[in-house]
Amino acid sequence: MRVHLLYFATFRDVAGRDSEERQVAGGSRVSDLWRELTGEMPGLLRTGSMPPAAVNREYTGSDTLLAEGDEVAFLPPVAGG
Amino acid sequence: MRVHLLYFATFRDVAGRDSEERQVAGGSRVSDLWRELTGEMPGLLRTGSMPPAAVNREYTGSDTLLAEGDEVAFLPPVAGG
Amino acid sequence: MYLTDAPIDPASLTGSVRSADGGVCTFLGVVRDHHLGRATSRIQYEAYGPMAEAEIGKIVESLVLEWPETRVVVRHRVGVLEVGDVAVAIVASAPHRAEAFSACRAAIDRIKKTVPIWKREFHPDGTSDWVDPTADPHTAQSAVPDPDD
Amino acid sequence: MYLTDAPIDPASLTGSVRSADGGVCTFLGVVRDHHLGRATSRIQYEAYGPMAEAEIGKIVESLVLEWPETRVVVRHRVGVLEVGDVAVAIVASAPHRAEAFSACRAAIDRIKKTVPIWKREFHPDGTSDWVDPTADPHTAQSAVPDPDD
Repeated sequence: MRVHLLYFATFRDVAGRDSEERQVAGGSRVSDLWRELTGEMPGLLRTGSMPPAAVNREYTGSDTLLAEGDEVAFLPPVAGG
Repeated sequence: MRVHLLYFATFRDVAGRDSEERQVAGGSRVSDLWRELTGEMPGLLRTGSMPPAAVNREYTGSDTLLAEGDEVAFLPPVAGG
Repeated sequence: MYLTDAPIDPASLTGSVRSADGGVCTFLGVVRDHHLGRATSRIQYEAYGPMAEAEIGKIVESLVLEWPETRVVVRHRVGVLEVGDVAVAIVASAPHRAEAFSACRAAIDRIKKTVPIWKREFHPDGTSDWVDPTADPHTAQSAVPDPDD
Repeated sequence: MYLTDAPIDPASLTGSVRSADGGVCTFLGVVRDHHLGRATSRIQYEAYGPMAEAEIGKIVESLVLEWPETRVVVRHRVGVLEVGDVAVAIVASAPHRAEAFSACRAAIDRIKKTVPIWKREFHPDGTSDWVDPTADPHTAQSAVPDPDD
Protein backbone atom coordinates (compact mmCIF):
# COMPACT_ATOMS: atom_id res chain seq x y z
CA MET A 1 0.00 0.00 0.00
CA ARG A 2 1.05 3.62 -0.42
CA VAL A 3 1.36 6.41 2.11
CA HIS A 4 2.03 10.10 1.57
CA LEU A 5 5.09 11.06 3.59
CA LEU A 6 5.89 14.66 4.56
CA TYR A 7 9.27 16.07 5.65
CA PHE A 8 9.66 19.27 7.62
CA ALA A 9 12.49 21.49 8.79
CA THR A 10 15.71 19.60 9.53
CA PHE A 11 14.19 16.34 8.25
CA ARG A 12 13.48 17.99 4.92
CA ASP A 13 17.09 19.16 4.76
CA VAL A 14 18.25 15.57 5.40
CA ALA A 15 15.80 13.99 2.96
CA GLY A 16 16.33 16.62 0.29
CA ARG A 17 12.58 16.69 -0.45
CA ASP A 18 9.45 17.86 1.30
CA SER A 19 7.21 14.93 0.44
CA GLU A 20 7.06 11.58 -1.29
CA GLU A 21 4.66 8.77 -2.08
CA ARG A 22 6.06 5.64 -0.50
CA GLN A 23 5.15 1.97 -0.84
CA VAL A 24 4.96 0.20 2.54
CA ALA A 25 4.16 -3.43 3.36
CA GLY A 26 0.62 -4.24 4.51
CA GLY A 27 0.48 -4.36 8.33
CA SER A 28 3.30 -1.82 8.69
CA ARG A 29 3.27 0.31 11.78
CA VAL A 30 4.58 3.85 12.25
CA SER A 31 7.71 2.45 13.92
CA ASP A 32 8.38 0.17 10.95
CA LEU A 33 8.31 3.12 8.59
CA TRP A 34 10.67 5.09 10.82
CA ARG A 35 13.10 2.17 10.89
CA GLU A 36 13.01 1.95 7.12
CA LEU A 37 13.56 5.68 6.68
CA THR A 38 16.47 5.88 9.10
CA GLY A 39 18.04 2.89 7.40
CA GLU A 40 18.07 4.87 4.17
CA MET A 41 18.83 8.26 5.78
CA PRO A 42 20.77 7.91 9.03
CA GLY A 43 20.85 11.71 9.23
CA LEU A 44 17.26 11.55 10.47
CA LEU A 45 18.60 10.11 13.70
CA ARG A 46 20.40 13.29 14.69
CA THR A 47 17.49 14.40 16.83
CA GLY A 48 17.72 11.14 18.77
CA SER A 49 15.21 8.30 19.02
CA MET A 50 11.93 8.17 17.12
CA PRO A 51 10.40 11.64 17.06
CA PRO A 52 6.69 12.35 17.51
CA ALA A 53 4.73 11.12 14.52
CA ALA A 54 1.50 12.31 12.99
CA VAL A 55 -0.87 10.25 10.87
CA ASN A 56 -3.49 12.21 9.01
CA ARG A 57 -2.51 15.35 10.95
CA GLU A 58 -2.97 13.86 14.41
CA TYR A 59 -0.25 12.89 16.83
CA THR A 60 -0.13 9.14 17.07
CA GLY A 61 1.84 6.38 18.77
CA SER A 62 4.63 4.36 17.20
CA ASP A 63 2.43 1.22 17.19
CA THR A 64 -0.26 2.74 14.99
CA LEU A 65 -0.98 0.62 11.92
CA LEU A 66 -0.64 2.44 8.64
CA ALA A 67 -3.42 2.37 6.07
CA GLU A 68 -3.56 3.00 2.35
CA GLY A 69 -3.44 6.72 1.60
CA ASP A 70 -2.38 7.83 5.07
CA GLU A 71 -0.58 11.16 5.34
CA VAL A 72 2.40 10.47 7.58
CA ALA A 73 4.93 12.89 9.08
CA PHE A 74 7.72 12.49 11.58
CA LEU A 75 8.11 15.78 13.40
CA PRO A 76 11.46 17.28 14.40
CA PRO A 77 11.42 19.17 17.73
CA VAL A 78 8.85 21.92 17.39
CA ALA A 79 9.86 25.54 18.03
CA GLY A 80 6.78 27.69 17.52
CA GLY A 81 5.99 30.80 19.48
CA MET B 1 0.51 75.44 62.88
CA ARG B 2 -1.32 74.88 59.63
CA VAL B 3 -1.57 71.84 57.40
CA HIS B 4 -3.07 71.50 53.95
CA LEU B 5 -5.66 68.75 54.05
CA LEU B 6 -6.92 66.92 50.94
CA TYR B 7 -10.12 64.92 50.59
CA PHE B 8 -10.67 62.29 47.90
CA ALA B 9 -13.52 60.16 46.66
CA THR B 10 -15.99 59.16 49.36
CA PHE B 11 -14.20 61.35 51.93
CA ARG B 12 -14.70 64.36 49.68
CA ASP B 13 -18.39 63.54 49.41
CA VAL B 14 -18.60 63.41 53.22
CA ALA B 15 -16.55 66.58 53.77
CA GLY B 16 -18.24 68.49 50.99
CA ARG B 17 -14.91 69.95 49.90
CA ASP B 18 -11.74 68.68 48.27
CA SER B 19 -9.22 70.54 50.41
CA GLU B 20 -8.84 72.91 53.31
CA GLU B 21 -6.19 74.74 55.31
CA ARG B 22 -6.50 73.53 58.87
CA GLN B 23 -4.99 74.79 62.11
CA VAL B 24 -3.61 71.94 64.26
CA ALA B 25 -1.93 72.06 67.68
CA GLY B 26 1.87 71.81 67.78
CA GLY B 27 2.95 68.23 68.44
CA SER B 28 -0.11 66.81 66.72
CA ARG B 29 0.24 63.41 65.14
CA VAL B 30 -1.59 62.01 62.15
CA SER B 31 -3.87 60.03 64.49
CA ASP B 32 -4.77 63.21 66.42
CA LEU B 33 -5.88 64.88 63.22
CA TRP B 34 -7.95 61.86 62.22
CA ARG B 35 -9.66 61.87 65.62
CA GLU B 36 -10.46 65.55 65.25
CA LEU B 37 -11.84 65.11 61.74
CA THR B 38 -14.04 62.14 62.62
CA GLY B 39 -15.36 64.07 65.62
CA GLU B 40 -16.57 66.76 63.23
CA MET B 41 -17.56 64.38 60.42
CA PRO B 42 -18.54 60.94 61.71
CA GLY B 43 -19.34 59.97 58.11
CA LEU B 44 -15.60 59.56 57.57
CA LEU B 45 -15.79 56.45 59.75
CA ARG B 46 -17.89 54.51 57.30
CA THR B 47 -14.81 52.84 55.84
CA GLY B 48 -13.92 51.58 59.33
CA SER B 49 -10.89 52.42 61.47
CA MET B 50 -8.22 54.96 60.51
CA PRO B 51 -7.50 54.63 56.80
CA PRO B 52 -4.03 54.82 55.27
CA ALA B 53 -2.65 58.33 55.54
CA ALA B 54 -0.21 60.24 53.37
CA VAL B 55 1.93 63.16 54.46
CA ASN B 56 3.56 65.07 51.66
CA ARG B 57 2.48 62.40 49.18
CA GLU B 58 4.07 59.47 51.03
CA TYR B 59 2.29 56.77 52.96
CA THR B 60 2.99 57.28 56.64
CA GLY B 61 2.08 55.79 60.02
CA SER B 62 -0.53 57.12 62.40
CA ASP B 63 2.20 58.21 64.87
CA THR B 64 3.88 60.59 62.45
CA LEU B 65 4.25 64.11 63.83
CA LEU B 66 2.74 66.79 61.68
CA ALA B 67 4.77 69.85 60.68
CA GLU B 68 3.85 73.31 59.49
CA GLY B 69 2.79 73.27 55.86
CA ASP B 70 2.42 69.51 55.56
CA GLU B 71 0.13 68.21 52.84
CA VAL B 72 -2.02 65.59 54.55
CA ALA B 73 -4.53 63.16 53.08
CA PHE B 74 -6.48 60.26 54.49
CA LEU B 75 -7.06 57.77 51.72
CA PRO B 76 -10.29 55.83 51.24
CA PRO B 77 -9.84 52.28 49.94
CA VAL B 78 -8.04 52.58 46.61
CA ALA B 79 -9.57 51.04 43.50
CA GLY B 80 -7.25 51.75 40.61
CA GLY B 81 -6.59 49.41 37.74
CA MET C 1 3.86 60.62 33.50
CA TYR C 2 1.82 57.53 34.23
CA LEU C 3 -1.60 59.17 34.47
CA THR C 4 -3.47 60.51 31.50
CA ASP C 5 -6.90 61.96 30.89
CA ALA C 6 -6.74 61.08 27.19
CA PRO C 7 -7.73 57.70 25.74
CA ILE C 8 -4.96 55.13 26.03
CA ASP C 9 -3.67 53.63 22.81
CA PRO C 10 -1.96 50.39 23.86
CA ALA C 11 -0.11 50.12 20.56
CA SER C 12 1.69 53.37 21.31
CA LEU C 13 3.21 51.87 24.48
CA THR C 14 5.35 49.21 22.83
CA GLY C 15 8.03 51.68 21.76
CA SER C 16 10.23 50.62 24.68
CA VAL C 17 10.50 47.03 23.46
CA ARG C 18 14.12 46.38 22.63
CA SER C 19 15.55 44.14 19.93
CA ALA C 20 16.77 41.79 22.68
CA ASP C 21 13.22 41.30 23.95
CA GLY C 22 11.51 38.12 22.83
CA GLY C 23 8.42 38.37 25.00
CA VAL C 24 5.97 41.20 25.47
CA CYS C 25 3.10 40.80 27.92
CA THR C 26 0.41 43.45 27.94
CA PHE C 27 -2.42 43.85 30.40
CA LEU C 28 -5.40 46.09 29.71
CA GLY C 29 -7.94 46.85 32.39
CA VAL C 30 -11.17 47.65 30.58
CA VAL C 31 -14.37 49.23 31.92
CA ARG C 32 -16.94 46.46 32.26
CA ASP C 33 -20.68 46.75 31.83
CA HIS C 34 -21.39 45.40 35.31
CA HIS C 35 -19.89 44.99 38.77
CA LEU C 36 -21.18 42.94 41.70
CA GLY C 37 -24.33 42.15 39.77
CA ARG C 38 -25.26 45.76 38.99
CA ALA C 39 -25.12 47.37 35.60
CA THR C 40 -22.45 50.01 35.05
CA SER C 41 -23.03 52.84 32.61
CA ARG C 42 -19.69 54.59 33.09
CA ILE C 43 -16.87 55.04 35.58
CA GLN C 44 -15.12 58.09 36.94
CA TYR C 45 -11.49 57.54 37.89
CA GLU C 46 -10.04 60.04 40.32
CA ALA C 47 -6.42 60.16 41.44
CA TYR C 48 -4.34 61.90 44.05
CA GLY C 49 -2.26 62.86 41.06
CA PRO C 50 1.25 63.64 42.33
CA MET C 51 1.17 60.80 44.86
CA ALA C 52 -0.24 58.32 42.33
CA GLU C 53 2.57 59.23 39.93
CA ALA C 54 5.12 58.66 42.68
CA GLU C 55 3.58 55.37 43.78
CA ILE C 56 3.45 53.98 40.25
CA GLY C 57 7.06 55.08 39.85
CA LYS C 58 8.02 53.11 42.96
CA ILE C 59 6.23 50.05 41.65
CA VAL C 60 8.02 50.26 38.31
CA GLU C 61 11.35 50.60 40.12
CA SER C 62 10.56 47.60 42.32
CA LEU C 63 9.70 45.49 39.27
CA VAL C 64 12.93 46.34 37.51
CA LEU C 65 14.89 45.43 40.64
CA GLU C 66 13.07 42.11 40.83
CA TRP C 67 13.27 41.33 37.08
CA PRO C 68 16.32 43.32 35.94
CA GLU C 69 15.99 42.43 32.27
CA THR C 70 12.40 43.60 32.11
CA ARG C 71 11.02 46.95 31.00
CA VAL C 72 7.63 48.03 32.23
CA VAL C 73 5.45 50.80 30.83
CA VAL C 74 2.32 51.90 32.69
CA ARG C 75 -0.53 54.24 31.75
CA HIS C 76 -3.56 54.83 33.95
CA ARG C 77 -6.52 56.83 32.79
CA VAL C 78 -8.34 59.37 34.94
CA GLY C 79 -11.66 61.07 34.27
CA VAL C 80 -14.96 59.66 33.05
CA LEU C 81 -14.71 56.42 31.07
CA GLU C 82 -17.34 54.55 29.09
CA VAL C 83 -17.83 50.79 28.97
CA GLY C 84 -15.04 49.29 26.87
CA ASP C 85 -12.57 52.10 27.51
CA VAL C 86 -9.08 51.15 28.65
CA ALA C 87 -8.57 52.24 32.27
CA VAL C 88 -5.05 50.91 32.69
CA ALA C 89 -2.44 49.54 30.30
CA ILE C 90 0.77 47.76 31.28
CA VAL C 91 3.41 46.58 28.85
CA ALA C 92 6.20 44.37 30.20
CA SER C 93 8.92 43.27 27.81
CA ALA C 94 11.81 40.93 28.53
CA PRO C 95 14.17 38.58 26.76
CA HIS C 96 12.02 35.62 27.87
CA ARG C 97 8.31 35.27 28.38
CA ALA C 98 8.35 34.12 32.01
CA GLU C 99 9.72 37.44 33.24
CA ALA C 100 7.40 39.43 31.00
CA PHE C 101 4.33 37.64 32.39
CA SER C 102 5.51 37.83 36.01
CA ALA C 103 6.38 41.52 35.88
CA CYS C 104 3.13 42.42 34.12
CA ARG C 105 1.03 40.50 36.63
CA ALA C 106 2.93 41.96 39.59
CA ALA C 107 2.51 45.46 38.14
CA ILE C 108 -1.27 45.36 38.01
CA ASP C 109 -1.54 43.60 41.38
CA ARG C 110 0.60 46.27 43.06
CA ILE C 111 -1.11 49.15 41.28
CA LYS C 112 -4.48 47.99 42.53
CA LYS C 113 -3.15 47.69 46.06
CA THR C 114 -1.30 50.92 46.76
CA VAL C 115 -1.80 53.61 44.12
CA PRO C 116 -4.19 56.36 45.32
CA ILE C 117 -6.76 56.10 42.57
CA TRP C 118 -10.48 55.74 43.16
CA LYS C 119 -13.34 54.80 40.94
CA ARG C 120 -16.95 55.74 41.07
CA GLU C 121 -19.40 53.58 39.22
CA PHE C 122 -22.44 55.18 37.67
CA HIS C 123 -25.46 52.96 37.20
CA PRO C 124 -28.21 53.29 34.60
CA ASP C 125 -30.68 54.26 37.37
CA GLY C 126 -28.65 57.40 38.13
CA THR C 127 -27.06 56.21 41.36
CA SER C 128 -23.33 55.88 41.82
CA ASP C 129 -20.90 54.17 44.21
CA TRP C 130 -17.30 54.62 45.11
CA VAL C 131 -15.88 51.14 44.67
CA ASP C 132 -14.39 49.66 47.84
CA PRO C 133 -12.50 46.46 47.00
CA THR C 134 -11.82 45.85 50.70
CA ALA C 135 -15.42 45.86 51.85
CA ASP C 136 -18.30 43.47 51.77
CA PRO C 137 -20.10 43.92 48.44
CA HIS C 138 -23.32 45.04 50.09
CA THR C 139 -21.99 47.48 52.66
CA ALA C 140 -19.69 48.92 49.98
CA GLN C 141 -22.57 50.45 48.04
CA SER C 142 -23.39 54.00 48.96
CA ALA C 143 -25.86 54.84 46.21
CA VAL C 144 -24.90 58.51 46.03
CA PRO C 145 -27.28 60.16 43.53
CA ASP C 146 -25.62 61.09 40.27
CA PRO C 147 -25.64 64.90 40.01
CA ASP C 148 -25.44 64.69 36.22
CA ASP C 149 -28.65 62.68 35.80
CA MET D 1 -7.28 30.47 10.68
CA TYR D 2 -4.54 30.77 13.26
CA LEU D 3 -1.58 30.91 10.87
CA THR D 4 -0.81 33.87 8.68
CA ASP D 5 1.98 34.86 6.36
CA ALA D 6 1.11 38.56 6.71
CA PRO D 7 2.40 40.82 9.49
CA ILE D 8 0.37 40.49 12.68
CA ASP D 9 -1.34 43.63 13.96
CA PRO D 10 -2.03 42.93 17.64
CA ALA D 11 -4.55 45.77 17.86
CA SER D 12 -6.73 44.01 15.30
CA LEU D 13 -7.09 40.97 17.57
CA THR D 14 -8.97 42.64 20.41
CA GLY D 15 -12.28 42.63 18.54
CA SER D 16 -13.43 39.59 20.53
CA VAL D 17 -13.24 41.43 23.84
CA ARG D 18 -16.77 41.59 25.24
CA SER D 19 -18.31 44.33 27.35
CA ALA D 20 -18.31 41.92 30.31
CA ASP D 21 -14.52 41.53 30.09
CA GLY D 22 -12.52 43.61 32.54
CA GLY D 23 -9.11 42.10 31.88
CA VAL D 24 -7.26 41.58 28.63
CA CYS D 25 -3.87 39.90 28.66
CA THR D 26 -1.86 39.91 25.46
CA PHE D 27 1.35 38.06 24.74
CA LEU D 28 3.54 38.88 21.77
CA GLY D 29 6.44 36.68 20.82
CA VAL D 30 8.90 38.91 18.99
CA VAL D 31 11.93 37.96 16.89
CA ARG D 32 15.02 38.73 18.96
CA ASP D 33 18.39 39.86 17.68
CA HIS D 34 20.20 36.94 19.32
CA HIS D 35 19.71 33.39 20.59
CA LEU D 36 22.07 31.28 22.68
CA GLY D 37 24.73 33.93 22.38
CA ARG D 38 24.69 34.13 18.59
CA ALA D 39 23.40 37.05 16.56
CA THR D 40 20.21 36.49 14.60
CA SER D 41 19.57 38.37 11.38
CA ARG D 42 16.16 36.87 10.59
CA ILE D 43 14.02 33.81 11.23
CA GLN D 44 12.06 31.54 8.95
CA TYR D 45 8.98 29.99 10.50
CA GLU D 46 7.68 26.86 8.82
CA ALA D 47 4.49 25.03 9.77
CA TYR D 48 2.82 21.74 8.98
CA GLY D 49 -0.09 23.99 8.12
CA PRO D 50 -3.26 21.91 8.45
CA MET D 51 -1.99 20.07 11.51
CA ALA D 52 -0.77 23.28 13.16
CA GLU D 53 -4.20 24.83 12.64
CA ALA D 54 -5.84 21.79 14.23
CA GLU D 55 -3.42 21.70 17.16
CA ILE D 56 -3.88 25.38 17.94
CA GLY D 57 -7.63 24.81 17.71
CA LYS D 58 -7.37 22.03 20.29
CA ILE D 59 -5.35 24.27 22.59
CA VAL D 60 -7.91 27.07 22.35
CA GLU D 61 -10.70 24.57 23.10
CA SER D 62 -8.80 23.23 26.10
CA LEU D 63 -8.31 26.75 27.47
CA VAL D 64 -11.98 27.60 27.17
CA LEU D 65 -12.87 24.37 29.00
CA GLU D 66 -10.41 25.23 31.76
CA TRP D 67 -11.36 28.94 31.99
CA PRO D 68 -14.93 29.01 30.68
CA GLU D 69 -15.34 32.77 30.91
CA THR D 70 -12.22 33.43 28.89
CA ARG D 71 -11.87 34.10 25.18
CA VAL D 72 -8.59 33.40 23.49
CA VAL D 73 -7.43 34.65 20.10
CA VAL D 74 -4.23 33.29 18.53
CA ARG D 75 -2.23 34.29 15.47
CA HIS D 76 1.05 32.69 14.47
CA ARG D 77 3.15 34.00 11.65
CA VAL D 78 4.88 31.80 9.08
CA GLY D 79 7.51 32.79 6.54
CA VAL D 80 10.62 34.91 6.90
CA LEU D 81 10.58 37.42 9.79
CA GLU D 82 12.95 40.23 10.63
CA VAL D 83 14.16 41.20 14.10
CA GLY D 84 11.31 42.94 15.92
CA ASP D 85 8.55 41.24 13.93
CA VAL D 86 5.73 39.63 15.88
CA ALA D 87 5.90 35.85 15.49
CA VAL D 88 2.95 34.99 17.68
CA ALA D 89 0.16 37.02 19.28
CA ILE D 90 -2.26 35.77 21.91
CA VAL D 91 -5.12 37.80 23.34
CA ALA D 92 -6.98 36.38 26.34
CA SER D 93 -9.90 38.34 27.72
CA ALA D 94 -11.99 37.52 30.77
CA PRO D 95 -14.18 39.20 33.35
CA HIS D 96 -11.25 39.16 35.80
CA ARG D 97 -7.54 39.51 35.31
CA ALA D 98 -6.46 36.25 36.95
CA GLU D 99 -8.13 34.12 34.29
CA ALA D 100 -6.89 36.35 31.50
CA PHE D 101 -3.27 36.00 32.66
CA SER D 102 -3.54 32.26 33.29
CA ALA D 103 -5.17 31.46 29.96
CA CYS D 104 -2.69 33.64 28.04
CA ARG D 105 0.29 32.04 29.72
CA ALA D 106 -1.08 28.52 29.23
CA ALA D 107 -1.76 29.30 25.57
CA ILE D 108 1.81 30.23 24.72
CA ASP D 109 3.26 27.40 26.82
CA ARG D 110 1.10 24.81 25.04
CA ILE D 111 1.68 26.29 21.60
CA LYS D 112 5.43 26.03 22.07
CA LYS D 113 5.10 22.43 23.19
CA THR D 114 2.84 20.73 20.66
CA VAL D 115 2.12 22.83 17.57
CA PRO D 116 4.10 21.62 14.53
CA ILE D 117 5.92 24.83 13.73
CA TRP D 118 9.67 25.09 13.25
CA LYS D 119 12.02 27.99 13.12
CA ARG D 120 15.29 28.43 11.33
CA GLU D 121 17.59 31.13 12.54
CA PHE D 122 19.77 32.92 10.05
CA HIS D 123 22.98 34.44 11.34
CA PRO D 124 24.87 37.42 9.97
CA ASP D 125 27.69 35.08 8.83
CA GLY D 126 25.34 33.32 6.44
CA THR D 127 24.85 30.13 8.44
CA SER D 128 21.50 28.98 9.75
CA ASP D 129 20.13 26.54 12.34
CA TRP D 130 16.85 24.84 12.93
CA VAL D 131 16.11 25.68 16.55
CA ASP D 132 15.77 22.64 18.81
CA PRO D 133 14.42 23.70 22.20
CA THR D 134 14.79 20.14 23.52
CA ALA D 135 18.49 19.76 22.84
CA ASP D 136 21.68 20.94 24.41
CA PRO D 137 22.46 24.41 23.03
CA HIS D 138 25.74 23.29 21.45
CA THR D 139 24.63 20.07 19.80
CA ALA D 140 21.49 21.84 18.58
CA GLN D 141 23.43 24.01 16.13
CA SER D 142 23.73 22.58 12.67
CA ALA D 143 25.23 25.56 10.86
CA VAL D 144 23.60 24.74 7.55
CA PRO D 145 24.88 27.28 5.01
CA ASP D 146 22.30 29.84 4.03
CA PRO D 147 21.50 29.30 0.34
CA ASP D 148 20.45 32.94 -0.01
CA ASP D 149 23.78 34.42 1.08
